[in-house]
Amino acid sequence: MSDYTHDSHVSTEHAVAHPGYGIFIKVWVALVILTGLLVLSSHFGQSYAVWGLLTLTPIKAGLVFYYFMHLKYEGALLKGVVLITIGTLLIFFALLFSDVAFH
Amino acid sequence: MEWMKQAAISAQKSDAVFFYVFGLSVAFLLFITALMIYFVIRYDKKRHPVASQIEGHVGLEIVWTVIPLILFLSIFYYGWTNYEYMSQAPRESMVVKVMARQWSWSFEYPNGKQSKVLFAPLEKPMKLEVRSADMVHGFYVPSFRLKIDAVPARANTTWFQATRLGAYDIECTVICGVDHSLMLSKVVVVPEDEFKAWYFGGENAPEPGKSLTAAGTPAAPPDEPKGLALLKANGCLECHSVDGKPMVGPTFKGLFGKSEQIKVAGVDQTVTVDEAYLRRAILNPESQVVRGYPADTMPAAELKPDELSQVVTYLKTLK
Amino acid sequence: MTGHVHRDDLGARLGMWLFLVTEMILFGGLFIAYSYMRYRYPAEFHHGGGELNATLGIINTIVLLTSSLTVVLSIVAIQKADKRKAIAFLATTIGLGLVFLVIKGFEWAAKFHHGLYPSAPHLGTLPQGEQVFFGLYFTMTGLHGLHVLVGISVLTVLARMVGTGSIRQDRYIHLENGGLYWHLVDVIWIFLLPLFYLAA
Amino acid sequence: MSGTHASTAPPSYLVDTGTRKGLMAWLTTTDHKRIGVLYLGAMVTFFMVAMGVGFVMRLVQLTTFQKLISAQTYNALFTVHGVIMIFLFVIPGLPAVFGNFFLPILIGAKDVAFPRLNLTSWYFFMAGAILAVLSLFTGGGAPDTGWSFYAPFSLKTGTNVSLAVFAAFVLGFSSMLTGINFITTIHRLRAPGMKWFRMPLFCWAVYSTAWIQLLATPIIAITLVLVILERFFGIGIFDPAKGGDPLLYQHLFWIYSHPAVYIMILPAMGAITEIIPTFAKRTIFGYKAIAFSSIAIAAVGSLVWAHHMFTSGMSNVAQIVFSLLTMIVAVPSAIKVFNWVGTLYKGSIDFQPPLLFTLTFIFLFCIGGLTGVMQGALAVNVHLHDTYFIVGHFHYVMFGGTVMGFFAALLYWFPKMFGKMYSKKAIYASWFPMFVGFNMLYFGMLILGMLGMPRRYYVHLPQYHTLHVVATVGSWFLVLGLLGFFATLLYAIFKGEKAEDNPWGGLTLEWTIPSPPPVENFDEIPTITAGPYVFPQEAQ
Ligand code: HEA
Ligand code: HEA
Ligand code: HEC
Ligand code: CUA
Ligand SMILES: [Cu+2]
Repeated sequence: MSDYTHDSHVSTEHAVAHPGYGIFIKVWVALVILTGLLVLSSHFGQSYAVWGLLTLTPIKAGLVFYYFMHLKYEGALLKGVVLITIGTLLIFFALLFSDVAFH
Repeated sequence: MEWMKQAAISAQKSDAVFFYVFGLSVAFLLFITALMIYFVIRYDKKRHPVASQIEGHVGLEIVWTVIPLILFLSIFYYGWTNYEYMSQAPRESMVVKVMARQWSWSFEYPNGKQSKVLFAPLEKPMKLEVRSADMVHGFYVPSFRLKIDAVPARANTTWFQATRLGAYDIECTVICGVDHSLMLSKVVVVPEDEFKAWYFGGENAPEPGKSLTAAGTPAAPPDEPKGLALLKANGCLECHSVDGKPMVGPTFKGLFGKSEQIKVAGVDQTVTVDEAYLRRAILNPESQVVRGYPADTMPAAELKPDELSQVVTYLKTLK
Repeated sequence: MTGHVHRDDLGARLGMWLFLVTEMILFGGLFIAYSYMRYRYPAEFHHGGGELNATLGIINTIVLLTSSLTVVLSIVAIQKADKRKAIAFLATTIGLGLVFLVIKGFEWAAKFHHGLYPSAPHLGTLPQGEQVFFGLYFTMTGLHGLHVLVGISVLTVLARMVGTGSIRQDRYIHLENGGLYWHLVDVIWIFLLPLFYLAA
Repeated sequence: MSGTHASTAPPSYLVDTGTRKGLMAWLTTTDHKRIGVLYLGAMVTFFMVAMGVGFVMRLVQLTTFQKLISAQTYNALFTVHGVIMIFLFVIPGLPAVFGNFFLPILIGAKDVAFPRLNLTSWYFFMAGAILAVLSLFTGGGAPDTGWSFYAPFSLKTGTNVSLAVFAAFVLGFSSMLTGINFITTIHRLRAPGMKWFRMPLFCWAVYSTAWIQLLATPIIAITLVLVILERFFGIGIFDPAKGGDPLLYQHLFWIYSHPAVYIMILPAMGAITEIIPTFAKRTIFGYKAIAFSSIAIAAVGSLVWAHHMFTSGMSNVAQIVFSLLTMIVAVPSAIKVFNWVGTLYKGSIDFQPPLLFTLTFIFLFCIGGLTGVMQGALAVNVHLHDTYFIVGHFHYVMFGGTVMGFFAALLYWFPKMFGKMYSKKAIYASWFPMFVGFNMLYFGMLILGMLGMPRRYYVHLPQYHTLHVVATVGSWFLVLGLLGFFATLLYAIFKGEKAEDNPWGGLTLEWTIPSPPPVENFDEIPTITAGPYVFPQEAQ
């Protein structure tokens, strides 16, 4: 048998109160609406499309991360993991553009 | 080392930074090593049976974070400013186009003159536009401490101003295939008037710095057939031999009249080499690839019609 | 070891998230390549995007979003010990995943039909930036499609496990982790849509 | 091996206790210690091969071998040498062997978080290794591009680049899975009372390394996939003929491969940090400074990749930014060096073979690091890039650093791993030729590079010959020393004296359990009440 317990034994930290069906359906509606907005913005020309891409897409991704992937209900550790990853990617982009953008 | 004396301003700039970093490095290395040896002897368990449990010292941590940081930043700054100088060509520079291909260099001057070695007047700025016809290569002149990659579909530039007469090695520094290590040439630095005499001297002007190039590029013997000279001038002999020696491409010896196995649009066939075949092979090498050889290695030759005829005539004589 | 494994659900989720980190960076590398090239060839990318069928892209987005929803719902169902619903939701997800692949298949087929695939003779006549665009398009949607395929297989196994009861109200970490994977695949598609289909 | 007093103490991990016996028991094990030993065995083998290849390259440079080995073969040799050394040895090296074996013990756990995943990583490693070997003999023959696989050459060459690249892809998977495992282990399985700042510093090093593995490896994975797609389908992203850009390839390659050099060195630094306090009989100087510098190296190390591309024609801004960042990443390494030396101060030093190799590590790593700083200065880099100076630099850091660190760790933990003690005299005797030969070989290369000798050259110009001869003769001494070293250890495994449980007087947890450790490591999970290096104030 498991004869040692370092911290909380069976750790289902978000066992507190499970969210019900409703909240996820709402998020889904929001996602569909945002998709609609995104498509709409792309019809107004290149610069709107790019702005739509840069703002709406991260919001959509954020909703999926936060609700569907339960980040909302997780502790600092998993949130930190995601932030580190996104930060790293952003830095990769920024540094790469120190080359491409200055040719 | 005679051949590594600084031969251009860029060399002076680079070496100055090098010796700065080198001095710092030697100092730190000696210091750290001496300290380690001293501690190991001084605090050996026989001499020093009871260790002191020192957990650290914030002041010291700060000192040895900040001092190296400042030194490193000074290295960066010095390296950057000197490089800035090395990379900004003066406006009056003569612009030479450098073309790298497997496995040779060629140089083209503003008036269209071409050469296989780079001729440069003393004390005059020369700007290089470096391109590649196939792979990435590296254009490197150790005596100038100067290097720039030749990247296909891109023109990279650098410049130099030679300060010493002489012939200096050009080496390729980026692995580009079997004969990477043979992709050599020379920069020949000559007095300005000698350079001008060649540059403005029309097609038959003698190349400058004969004595200097002797080691690098043998002058053509006078009775050389015109076709052979063309093969040399166009770099064909970088890949083909005329004496049967195996090289990157098939040898020219005994080529005419031989039956050759080729691939045309992916299909194997056997043909007899005739004049038309040779012309196609030279002008449009990808249309018929000899079995056992890489398909996209040979560059299509840029020969004028009469030159092509001379080459083909010469190839026929190679029995 | 097996049989008396010490159970640590948070540890298992941490492991899964760390795996997702690698997936994010993997696609991140492709997004880096995409933005590098788009910066170089803005006009050609605009043009290339025009060749794609935006409607199919949007439909597929809705399909995936919905499938993402059904995965979370199946977790909610398991938490409520509603085994039948959980399986139904998973089955919907799998179905939607298949729909996505079928639509994708039609789209690719159309591109092949028009000679717009890497190394196609027709593509070779287009401007270089468009060749790169289609190279990226096939690579990125292809790799994404592969992930959808893997996701479908994983979910199928999970649905079986729910059926046999090895995933149940007090022990559903596998389902959670499988769901996380599926959501990430969805998130990647969320980015692919504007980058390719709405680029025109 | 010795399982005689099985009734009193739990059997050692070397004794088969399950239903499977012998080789099968090893190949299906999920015990982190056995997996560590599996890695060790595999790596020694590959390493010997790559060493032989390096040896032959030196002979070619003597020009005596040029009749036997063609230019094409030479190009294949350095590619194979580089690929094996990098992907099969120095990257997985310390984490896979000592990380696997000691990380759980050091934090007071019975195994890693995902034991079966751990074994899977080993199988990925072996699969990658086998594919790499296959790539030598199938298709168009061994790849000839150098370990960096630069496009467009890697796209055009007729050699078997696709398979070699795929092998590296699979090895990358192994590396990522190990990283996932270690991070989870450290977060979830520390013994009660093992607070973050009570962890031995090796754990901090492995933890930082694991993060680099996770955040950087996927980039090389996707890049290699692109190379394969490019070769098979011509997608055109790197191919200039289709609008692709070779520089994009270089960026993507180095986004991984620079951080990879810190994957190599960090665990070695961690091992060094364990060894010094044990033999100085005093606590480490600046625990937190060392811990945070590991994290700093991991963080900043991901931001300097383009210092490998200063001459490639990227923008001036990028050159400046990356040169600056390169200087900054050197600071945490400097902090570590000074703290190590500080730990010797007022110690009570018990000079033993692991300490000798530790000091050697510091000396050689400093040379390697300082030459790295030289290359990081823009004006110098345009001269030194792609010359033997670079080759000298990275052998100093990888061989003088990582491999010496590996040797030091091996000497330190050998008695624990195998329960045997080696002959210290024989180790001292083999150290000497190793040290002399090493410096002849690689310092020779540094000078060659300063004089303008390009790397990856089959033939060299006559003016470089003298130094090439010096370097080659150095390689003979080096190999002599290495053979002595391995012979000594091999002999010790089979015929060595039995080792004590704590031969060096170390204080970390691994020294509190029997040598070799029992299957479950600890009878009872210890409760930690203090930091790892708290020696009593009085002499023992
Ligand atoms: C273990 C592997 C390892 C490590 C740890 C390092 C560490 C460093 N490397 Fe190295 N490097 C490689 C492996 C490694 N490198 C490899 C394999 C290549 C070639 C790849 C290829 O092309 O094939 C390479 C190439 C390479 C280049 C590119 C050269 C070129 O091709 O043009 C550069 C350029 O900046 C560089 C810089 C550095 C720096 C600044 C460090 C720093 O981290 C070093 C920091 C350490 C110190 C500085 C020493 C200790 C400090 C002090 C004692 C303080 C006092 C000193 C002063 C104040 C001066 N390295
Ligand atoms: C850790 C990495 C490592 C190590 C140890 C070595 C070891 C050696 N290397 Fe290295 N070398 C590289 C990594 C390494 N190399 C890389 C990455 C390149 C670049 C490739 C490229 O250009 O693409 C290179 C390139 C390179 C060149 C340049 C080729 C060229 O540019 O033309 C040369 C030239 O002689 C050379 C020589 C040697 C020699 C003689 C040895 C040795 O033979 C010396 C003897 C020492 C050893 C062989 C190590 C012994 C250790 C063991 C046997 C360990 C046992 C294992 C366990 C205990 C698990 N190497
Ligand atoms: C970079 C190397 C390279 C250069 C430079 C080069 N060739 Fe070639 N050549 C090849 C290769 C490889 C082949 C075989 C593959 C093929 O047929 O395309 C070849 C094939 C040929 C053939 C057909 C030979 C046969 O056996 O059928 C002829 C003729 C030829 N080259 C002429 C020339 C001429 C003339 C030049 C110079 C203007 C030249 N080559 C320059 C590499 C080269
Ligand atoms: Cu051209 Cu190497
Ligand atoms: Cu680097």
